[in-house]
Amino acid sequence: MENTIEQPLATVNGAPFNLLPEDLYIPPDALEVFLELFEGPLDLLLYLIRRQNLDIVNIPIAEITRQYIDYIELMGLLNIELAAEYLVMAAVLAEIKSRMLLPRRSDDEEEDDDPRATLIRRLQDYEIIKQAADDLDLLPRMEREHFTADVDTSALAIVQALPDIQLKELILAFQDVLKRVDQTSHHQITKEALSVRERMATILAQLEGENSLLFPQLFIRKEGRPGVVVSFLAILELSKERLIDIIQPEPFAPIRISAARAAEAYC
Amino acid sequence: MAASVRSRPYARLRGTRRRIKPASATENAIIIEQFACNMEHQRIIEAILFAAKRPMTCKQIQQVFPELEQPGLEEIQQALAAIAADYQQRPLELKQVASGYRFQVRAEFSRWMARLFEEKPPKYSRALLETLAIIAYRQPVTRGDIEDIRGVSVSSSIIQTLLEREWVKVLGHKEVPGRPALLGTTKQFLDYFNITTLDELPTLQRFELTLDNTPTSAGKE
Amino acid sequence: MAASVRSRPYARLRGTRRRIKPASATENAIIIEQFACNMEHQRIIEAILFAAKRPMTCKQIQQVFPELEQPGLEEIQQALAAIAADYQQRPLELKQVASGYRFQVRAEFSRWMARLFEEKPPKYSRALLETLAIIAYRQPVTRGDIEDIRGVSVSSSIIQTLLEREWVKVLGHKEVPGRPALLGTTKQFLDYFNITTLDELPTLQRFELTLDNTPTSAGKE
Repeated sequence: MENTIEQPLATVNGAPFNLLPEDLYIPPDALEVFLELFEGPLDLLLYLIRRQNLDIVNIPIAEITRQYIDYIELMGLLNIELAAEYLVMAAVLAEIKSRMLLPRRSDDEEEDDDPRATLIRRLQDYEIIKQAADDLDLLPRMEREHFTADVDTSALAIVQALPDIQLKELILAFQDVLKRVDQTSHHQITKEALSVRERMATILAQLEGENSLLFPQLFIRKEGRPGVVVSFLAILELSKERLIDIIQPEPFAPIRISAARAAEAYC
Repeated sequence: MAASVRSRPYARLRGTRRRIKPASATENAIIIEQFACNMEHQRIIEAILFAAKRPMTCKQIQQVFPELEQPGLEEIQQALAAIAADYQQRPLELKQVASGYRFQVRAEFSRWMARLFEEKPPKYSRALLETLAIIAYRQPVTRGDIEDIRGVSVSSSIIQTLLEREWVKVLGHKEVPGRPALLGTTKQFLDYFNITTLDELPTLQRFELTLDNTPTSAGKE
Repeated sequence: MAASVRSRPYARLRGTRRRIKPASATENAIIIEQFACNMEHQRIIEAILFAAKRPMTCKQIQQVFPELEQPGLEEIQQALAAIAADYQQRPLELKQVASGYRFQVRAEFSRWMARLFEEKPPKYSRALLETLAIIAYRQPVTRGDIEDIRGVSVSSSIIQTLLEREWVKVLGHKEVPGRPALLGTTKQFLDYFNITTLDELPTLQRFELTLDNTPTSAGKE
């Protein structure tokens, strides 16, 4: 990060930016860490209001808006990834500010005509929850204050029935995973011929505990041509994933396959 | 000099103390027999609680007994009270949580317990705690509701974590476009925080942020 | 109605009872103090034994105390003897096994314990099913791979359960930093589902076709 927040601050829109916003009682070094502590625009706004002990009714919306925008500008300066929510809030504040500047029409009977009302309600709701989260965190809980007292029962020779699974459940579970992946991330889950994957597992199992095996030992003759192809693909795939080593000590010597070894094989 | 073996039959002592009503000799004999039987039940119940590895309700305890020997629920209640009293001097306590009774180490020993385990107790992020608080206090809520209150989007991994810890479950679906899941807390959530009902959660604090001109002050809702 | 309310300071009570030798006033004071300290250690040791979930050696118990407060091994031995004596009347016993001391339910209660566990087997969690499915369909995979696919961390206890059930085994280790284990399914896994090779696991499409009569019965708890 080039912007150390010492004297020569950056330029914002061409204008030199020499001072941190006023009323920002945070040591500049701590600022970056500090800003990341906010859970979102409501949190930041609440902080600004609370820190000055402002009565929200009388908050000079203009003042708060200015501070808020200073903050998000700073976030930009510090290359803090700025969530869209912060910008939306800036727009909301600006809108409120502009509406406050307009003369109020007396025929406007709407109760929540005051544009601050909605914002205040949201801030209140958020602050309640914020406090509730803190309180929840303080509740004595398992693994931290309380520990269950169990005694051993293994000596009693009881066979506990193990949970059952239906094949159907397993497939549905996998389906769910795939669905979720589709929705939420960029993972490419392509369906692969299962048999290659399985063969990869089989080959690894075969190699386990063995120093190395001869290449032909990994093929099962009676499977015929398709089987050979599957095994061969599996070997290539394993090699690509660096799970096995393919070794030919000298030209024309028999090819041997071994489970990939730690660093020594490579250095 | 090793700890003298004290063989004080604690339970029986308490037994005598409990019989309060005066009774004729024969009646007495009956009561004693009855009582001995109860004591045996009590010992079994105690063993069950320690062995179960999960909280047990009275009903579940009852089911452990063969059908013809099942103590009544009332007797089980009494046995639980007696067991709880027996452990009053010990570093354990019999605690009632949402899904039943369990033995746990008293909180005053948490300092040593923390040293017992290599892994630090899990710490939860503010985002997770706020999400959990909204679900706990405002349930049933949809993910959209949570986002409205927090003003930021809720990451799926937080919801996923809460579902996996079994603190939160899907109660149903809201009949609006998209049929979003309605989330609520589970008994396991209450168990984890050592409480029996949602009522025992800390009271919500209401902070004054009103439109009239009263100065800011905090108070209880 | 959670059971609590502890009052009688038991330790001190017992302390006085144990002082047998006549002693001068000052000597007395010293003994009491010494004793109170031991009692506190004893209570902590008792708590440790109950919370540990594994047998504990004297040395291990000692390590749980902060360095400057560690009781000597002899004191721990004495405390263990005293605790064992305290539980003589209870359905539990403090037992020394090869790897240390642990509390266990007395053998005479096996009958009930058997009934306790023979109840309906518990159900596997969604997280476990998904983990198993990923291992089955994507093997060989590392724990990291599973986490990538699921988007949440996979608890060690899930992997442990699958290994113990012998449905999953470690095929080898991936030659990347940390050498994570590569997981795959076992023959027992195939046996359990009555199939001879992984090829027989239904593919998703095939499965959906056979499922046509039960629309979206997925994921519900």
